[in-house]
Amino acid sequence: MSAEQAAGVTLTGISKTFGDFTAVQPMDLSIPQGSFFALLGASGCGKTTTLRMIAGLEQPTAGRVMLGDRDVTSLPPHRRPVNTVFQSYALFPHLSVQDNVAFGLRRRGKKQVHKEVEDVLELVELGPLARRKPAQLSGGQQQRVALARAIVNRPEVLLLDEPLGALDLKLRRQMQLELKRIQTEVGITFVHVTHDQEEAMTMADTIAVMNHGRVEQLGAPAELYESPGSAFVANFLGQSNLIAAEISAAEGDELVLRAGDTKLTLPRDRMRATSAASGTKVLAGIRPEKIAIRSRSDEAAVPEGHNRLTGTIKDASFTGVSTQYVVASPWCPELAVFAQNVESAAGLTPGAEVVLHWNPAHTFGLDGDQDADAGTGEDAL
Amino acid sequence: MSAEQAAGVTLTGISKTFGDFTAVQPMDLSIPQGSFFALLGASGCGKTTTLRMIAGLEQPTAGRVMLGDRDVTSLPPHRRPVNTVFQSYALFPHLSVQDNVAFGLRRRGKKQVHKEVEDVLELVELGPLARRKPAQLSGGQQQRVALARAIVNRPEVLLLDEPLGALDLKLRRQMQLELKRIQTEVGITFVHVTHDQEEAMTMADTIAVMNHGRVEQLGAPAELYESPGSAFVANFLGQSNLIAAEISAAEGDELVLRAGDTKLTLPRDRMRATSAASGTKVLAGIRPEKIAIRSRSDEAAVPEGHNRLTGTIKDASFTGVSTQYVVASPWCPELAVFAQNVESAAGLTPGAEVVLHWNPAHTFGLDGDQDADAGTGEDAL
Amino acid sequence: MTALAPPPPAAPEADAPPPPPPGGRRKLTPYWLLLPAILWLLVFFAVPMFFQASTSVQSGSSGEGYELTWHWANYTDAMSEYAEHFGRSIMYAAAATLLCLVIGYPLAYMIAFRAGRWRNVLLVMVIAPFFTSFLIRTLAWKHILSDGGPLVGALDALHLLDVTATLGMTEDDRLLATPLAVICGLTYNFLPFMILPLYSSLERINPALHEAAQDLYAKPATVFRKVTFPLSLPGVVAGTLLTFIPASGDYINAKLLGSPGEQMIGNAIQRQFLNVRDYPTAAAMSFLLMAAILIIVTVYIRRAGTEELV
Amino acid sequence: PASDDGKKKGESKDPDYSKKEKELIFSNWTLYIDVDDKDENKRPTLDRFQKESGIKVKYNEDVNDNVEFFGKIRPQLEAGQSTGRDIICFSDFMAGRLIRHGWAQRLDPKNMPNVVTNMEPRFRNAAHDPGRQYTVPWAGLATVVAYNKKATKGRKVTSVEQLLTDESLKGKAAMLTEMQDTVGMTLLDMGKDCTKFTEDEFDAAVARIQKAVDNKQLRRFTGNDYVEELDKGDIAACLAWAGDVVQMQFENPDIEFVIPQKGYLYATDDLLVPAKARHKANAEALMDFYYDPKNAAELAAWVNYICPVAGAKEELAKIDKELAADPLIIPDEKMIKAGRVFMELDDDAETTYEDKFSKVIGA
Amino acid sequence: MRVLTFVRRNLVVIAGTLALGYLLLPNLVVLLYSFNKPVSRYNNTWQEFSTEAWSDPCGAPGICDSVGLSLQIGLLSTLAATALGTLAAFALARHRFRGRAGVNSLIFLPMAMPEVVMAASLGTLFLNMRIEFGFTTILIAHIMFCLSFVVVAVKARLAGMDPKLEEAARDLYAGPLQAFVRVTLPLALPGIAAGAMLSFALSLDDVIITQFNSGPSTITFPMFVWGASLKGVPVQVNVIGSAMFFIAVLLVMAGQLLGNGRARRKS
Ligand SMILES: Nc1ncnc2c1ncn2[C@@H]1O[C@H](COP(=O)(O)OP(=O)(O)OP(=O)(O)O)[C@@H](O)[C@H]1O
Ligand SMILES: Nc1ncnc2c1ncn2[C@@H]1O[C@H](COP(=O)(O)OP(=O)(O)OP(=O)(O)O)[C@@H](O)[C@H]1O
Ligand SMILES: [Mg+2]
Ligand SMILES: [Mg+2]
Repeated sequence: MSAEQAAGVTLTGISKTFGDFTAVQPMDLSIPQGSFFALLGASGCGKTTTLRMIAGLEQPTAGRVMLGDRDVTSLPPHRRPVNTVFQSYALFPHLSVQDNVAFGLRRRGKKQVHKEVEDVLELVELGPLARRKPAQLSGGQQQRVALARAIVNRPEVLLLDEPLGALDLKLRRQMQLELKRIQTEVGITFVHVTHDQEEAMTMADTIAVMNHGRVEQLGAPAELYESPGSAFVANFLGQSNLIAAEISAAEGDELVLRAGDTKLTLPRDRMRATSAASGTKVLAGIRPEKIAIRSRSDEAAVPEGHNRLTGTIKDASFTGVSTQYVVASPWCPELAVFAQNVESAAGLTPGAEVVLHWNPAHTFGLDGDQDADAGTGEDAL
Repeated sequence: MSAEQAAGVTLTGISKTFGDFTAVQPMDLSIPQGSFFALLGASGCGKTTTLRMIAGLEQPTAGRVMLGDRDVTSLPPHRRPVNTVFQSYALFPHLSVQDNVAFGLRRRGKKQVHKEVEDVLELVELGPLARRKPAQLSGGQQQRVALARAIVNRPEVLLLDEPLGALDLKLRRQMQLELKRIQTEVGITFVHVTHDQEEAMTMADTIAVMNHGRVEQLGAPAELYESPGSAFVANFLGQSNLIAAEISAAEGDELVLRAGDTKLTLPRDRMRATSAASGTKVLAGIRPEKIAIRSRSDEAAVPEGHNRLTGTIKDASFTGVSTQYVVASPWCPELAVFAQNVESAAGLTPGAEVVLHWNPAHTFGLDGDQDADAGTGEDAL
Repeated sequence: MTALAPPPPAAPEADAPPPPPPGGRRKLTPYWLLLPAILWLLVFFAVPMFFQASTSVQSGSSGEGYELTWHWANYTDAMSEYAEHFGRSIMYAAAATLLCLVIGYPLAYMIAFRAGRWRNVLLVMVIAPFFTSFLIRTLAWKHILSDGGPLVGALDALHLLDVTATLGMTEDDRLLATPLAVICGLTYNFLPFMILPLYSSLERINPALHEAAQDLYAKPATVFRKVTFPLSLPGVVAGTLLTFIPASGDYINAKLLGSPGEQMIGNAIQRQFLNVRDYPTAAAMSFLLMAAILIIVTVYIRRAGTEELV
Repeated sequence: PASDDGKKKGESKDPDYSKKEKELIFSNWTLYIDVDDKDENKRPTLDRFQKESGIKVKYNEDVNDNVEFFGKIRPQLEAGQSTGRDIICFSDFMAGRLIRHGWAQRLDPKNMPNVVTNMEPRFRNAAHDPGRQYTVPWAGLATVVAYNKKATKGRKVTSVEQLLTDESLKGKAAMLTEMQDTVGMTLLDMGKDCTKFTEDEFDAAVARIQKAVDNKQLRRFTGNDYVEELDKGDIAACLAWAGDVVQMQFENPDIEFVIPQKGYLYATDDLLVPAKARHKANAEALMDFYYDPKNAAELAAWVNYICPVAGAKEELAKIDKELAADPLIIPDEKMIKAGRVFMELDDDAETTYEDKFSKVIGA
Repeated sequence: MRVLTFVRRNLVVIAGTLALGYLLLPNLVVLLYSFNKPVSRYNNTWQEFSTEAWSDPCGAPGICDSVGLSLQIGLLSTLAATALGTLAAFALARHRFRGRAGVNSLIFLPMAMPEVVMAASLGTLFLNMRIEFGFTTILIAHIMFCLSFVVVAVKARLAGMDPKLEEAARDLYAGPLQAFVRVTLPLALPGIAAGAMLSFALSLDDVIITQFNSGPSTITFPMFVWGASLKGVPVQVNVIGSAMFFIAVLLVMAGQLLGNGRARRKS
């Protein structure tokens, strides 16, 4: 996030405590104006609480909320130029679609709201349903009413609390595109909460990954994905293979790691652990789609300089677009490999001996003290 | 589905009419014993109704239901060796986990149920929570109780009505693996209803795609995916690019199609339209991941014999594992292309002129009279 | 398209299992379930109404007995002689209903949204007074409102009694034996009938709607006016009916807390039935009261636009 | 005349099971029999009767209102069924109604020597039961004017007129819901004869009361509950029954009563045996028991109503001198002379008058 | 200033508490005077504190008989009304059938009818049929007016209940009867309990219908109070009124705590 961009929302040392439970740890966060900002994190990590503090629906225990240059910490929600799209939409069941949409405008004393309501319903493609009650709409339509109801007010910031959580997969993908389109059209700052990482990556300009009440990492989607800063981020944002290893040597721009009896190379600038001294324990990470898989018989074709591992296919599952392999190698029992289905891969069936290899530039190094399973979802159960 | 396999469930001419609305058209369906069978289809297409007729919760308007060799059409639900895992789980809120699980056993007059209940709870990894009430469990845990409650009865057939629909993405993926594992372990016939195509593909041995009360296509996941029989199946099961074209010539095993001013080649055995005569309108289909995308400047590298299209990138979105491009070409405004993120693709940004190409063997041909958007979800709104 | 051609239209074949017996046992189940309750209500609610209807057009005397003479004059007589009572009943009941709404709403709201884990305790508190007999409690009111009591003293000192007296609600610096006392008694007695339905409809409101309204620039008062109240309307309608209807027929409060000037139609019916033993007049009055209530309720429900009462 | 009686409708000889069943069911008004000071569930005279006679009495205090109670047993009486009671205590006008319908059994004087000898002569004949063939008075009732000195701020209330018109009593005066008492006292106050009045006179009296109602002079029409309010002072002055006044005076020195110059209304509560009662002889035994002056005095000392038994005064004096001297219990000559009985009404007249009166009291 | 903000923030709570006070004030007075030791028959001025009446709640003649009668009628009518009402509620909530609307309004009507009207008409029936007023007539009347309240309470509960649960039971080898006994009934129980409690309360409390339909010797507790109110209410009436209030509150709260405790122990 570059400093020259005007800040849409700035949180300074903000925290929230319920009784003796701290839902949000003191944190600073600055959301650039006009950006599509995603707050990503597991259930219960404090996303909603953060959003509610911005909306004024929750009073922060400490810290300040600024909108642009204005301190709004003590303003009640109805005095903040901020609107929210709630997860369950919270549409007023007794009002028609157009009255729902006009609600905010009317509260601000506007008399002639017809034109604006019409326009925004046009924007979300709901013009013909203006007179229906929310109960007469499908999930996707309700979602769009909730959106229209918020953006018609032209708030400085629009908060979206998992607005797509209740939709089914197909509809959800479609609404994502819609949302993105609308954001581009209206240019309002969107702060979008989700725990769907794919959603966050496709939609947001900037993602903040939250874990247990604090922001673990913040950056552009590709940046976060390619260079995660912690095991949690690596696992939560997409899938990662994290191999426990030890630094054995540093060679110029590269670090040489040892995992079992295998040597792995890691660019020094992709090493996130604090120390790079020999003997330091690290987790060597590699994304499943970066790994090429080929039959052991085909080993000769592995390019020079690639990191390589050998193993046995434990499971291969066809997902249409790609095939996902689980490979067992002696010191890493479950390596995931994604192979896009272009030509059918002969011989890569469970039980086959394979060699995995990848460009060392894609390896990333993490502090070895972490739980390699953090953020995989195993801990969420 | 090979004929030599014993049939677990056979539906013969089964149909269901509510008032004057036909929810399920007369259909025949045979589900092999011990298989993992998925019923896939959009909302309201009659999946649940079909399942309920198997369970006996709905009386078919016509037709017969056979379990193995036994006609059970007129048996009430409690007399059928079939159990259901409901979408909302339908756990008995007043009973503890173990009493929920023991419910079916007790109704069949078993006195000593402790051992069996313990075992099945072990299987679903819920041993320690046996005394809790359903309300004290998380969604994933409830789902597993529902599963345990059904399989503890060792039914001949287990019906699963979108059992994962209420779970969030991460949990859902995990439960899919779990379900698959359990099915492999217990060997019961699973009939799994879902509208998540990825779920169906990763889990099932056989998939039946339903549309408007009838089965559109039935087969193994890869078979369905690689050779969809209709636009609906092509779009509903994964994503497809369907290009309106016309047969211009037949050359040996191949058909030559003309779409605008482009020539496309299609293997004759992948042509599903009834007529292959010149001038016949067809939809030429190609999966997004099968398409290679490269910069126009790089056009020379396109392999000989590949189908090729030129266009402009309208949108590129990074999803982590892959980048999804939307390419506009003159006679096909929105072509989707998936490129796995291995090496970062320079220059493929919106606005770039590109050439798309693919191995003609991956093209499939469909009847040209269909709506090319069937099953994309646009029609579901 | 797959090869699954639809078979010929579903005509049951010879070897097909018989379709479920049309209309069999299952169709009759609801009637069996309803039978006892409906029978009970028919015999002890509908039939009595019929008897009363016939009684209302009888004539005769308590000494000689009454017989059916289609004496419609009972109605006109009752109407003309007790017009004042009817009017008073409706007015007092309406006033009490309004007061119940005003007093009960905050309490129902508090229980629904602000009570936390005290919710159930508070709900019990609302119903528990029923267990102390209604009469005991009304007698306690007599005690509280007593002329020499502290309440009268306090209100008098605040000159509030002068205000109510100018409004014609009280007399001579006293509360007992005034319209106000009767209305307050009615309000008190039927308050739980207002609170319970209000609570159940308030409780159903998703709290997120309040937040959504605040988020859309509504001040707390506007949130209430535009969201909470409209959504609680079914409860308001049910509550007002459950209060208004019994209140309009009550006689205990008027008898114990009122003066001759505050007697309601219930008092008249009770005295005609139990003391004067003029059953036809009592029956005619009952029917007139029923008719009045029916008209008022129908109009009210139309206006409130709620069909779903309970 | 005995020949007449046989013709009274519905009357027939009801079988008497007294010999076989030594029991008796007695319905009386609440607080109308002596109870032990220490244990309210013990009733000394009644207990003694049970012991002496060997008859087990089931005593019910279930009469709160003549008309209401009559209404409840009427269906059985009309149907010729037992009311489940052997003795009921009704006010004289209601007892008269039962007698007229033939729903009371004729008593046998032979079984009641005490009654025959000890009944005060002035009770021996009554308009509703000439010759006392069917009823035996339990107590005499005098309707008088009572007031709470404190509530009237020392002012004396001496007449019905004052109740109806005195400005200082506005909103603090009360009359009774019993038509006989309230209209009777008003008629007397108007100088009319309440033992024999015309419908016009009745209407005039009612109009007079109505005016007081309209002026908000009258606060309430009460049953026995005036007692509590008079005691508290919410009612400053009202029509009251003498026995209540005597009791109140024990406890509240501010309570005063006045026998209006123009006379007071006088009535009796009578015991009678309803038709189809199974234990007439047992009932007669009880009546006889309470006409023993000693027992009568004991009863009167507790209930404080007028005692109809001659010779009770002396016995009462043994218990409490003051009570024996109280004219509200043992009336003196002057008191006796001022008393009037309300006119005997037939059913239709009663309905008409009750109806008119109902409108005044607001119901 | 701060007080003002507090008041503004908590306006609802303050108003609600006042309303609750209004609702409970008479109970407080009743309780207070149950500890009085009146010198006369009239318990209307405070004399001195005494627990005499509490130690002898049956001290007033007839009072305990009437309480017993009230409880008996309350229990019986609750039992009957709950049974009949629950069945009817099941029919209405779980089945579509011809005449449903008519049945619904027949059940709703008793609630939409002033009590005197019902009381008088039922009284008329009994008079016409020459039925002796007494225990039976009271019981019949109470069952009649409690019925509707039970139906409404149970129906509301059933409406909020997932019909899938019954299907799940049938799927798990429970026949229709077993599905009802094992699943539907236990789940409907809170609604049934609420209906039962309301009807018990209404029956115990009822004056008007009872007054029109009681016999001369069936004196329920409210009728006893009615009689006593004419002559002077004994302290024991306050004792019993207060005791019933507290027993009701305690029973419900105990049930609540028990439920909570069980839930907590399980987790
Ligand atoms: N009002 C409250 N009182 C007590 N604890 C609360 C309250 N609101 C939230 N919490 C707790 O704070 C934590 C963070 O809650 P929050 O709703 O912000 O999570 P979230 O990240 O939005 O999760 P989800 O993805 O499930 O919506 C949770 O553990 C939650 O239990
Ligand atoms: N009891 C019923 N009465 C009338 N119509 C019904 C009934 N049950 C189902 N339908 C209709 O039958 C059609 C098929 O319903 P079904 O529940 O089988 O769909 P589904 O494929 O399971 O959909 P979903 O994915 O939304 O669960 C729907 O249009 C539905 O509205
Ligand atoms: Mg949240
Ligand atoms: Mg379904």
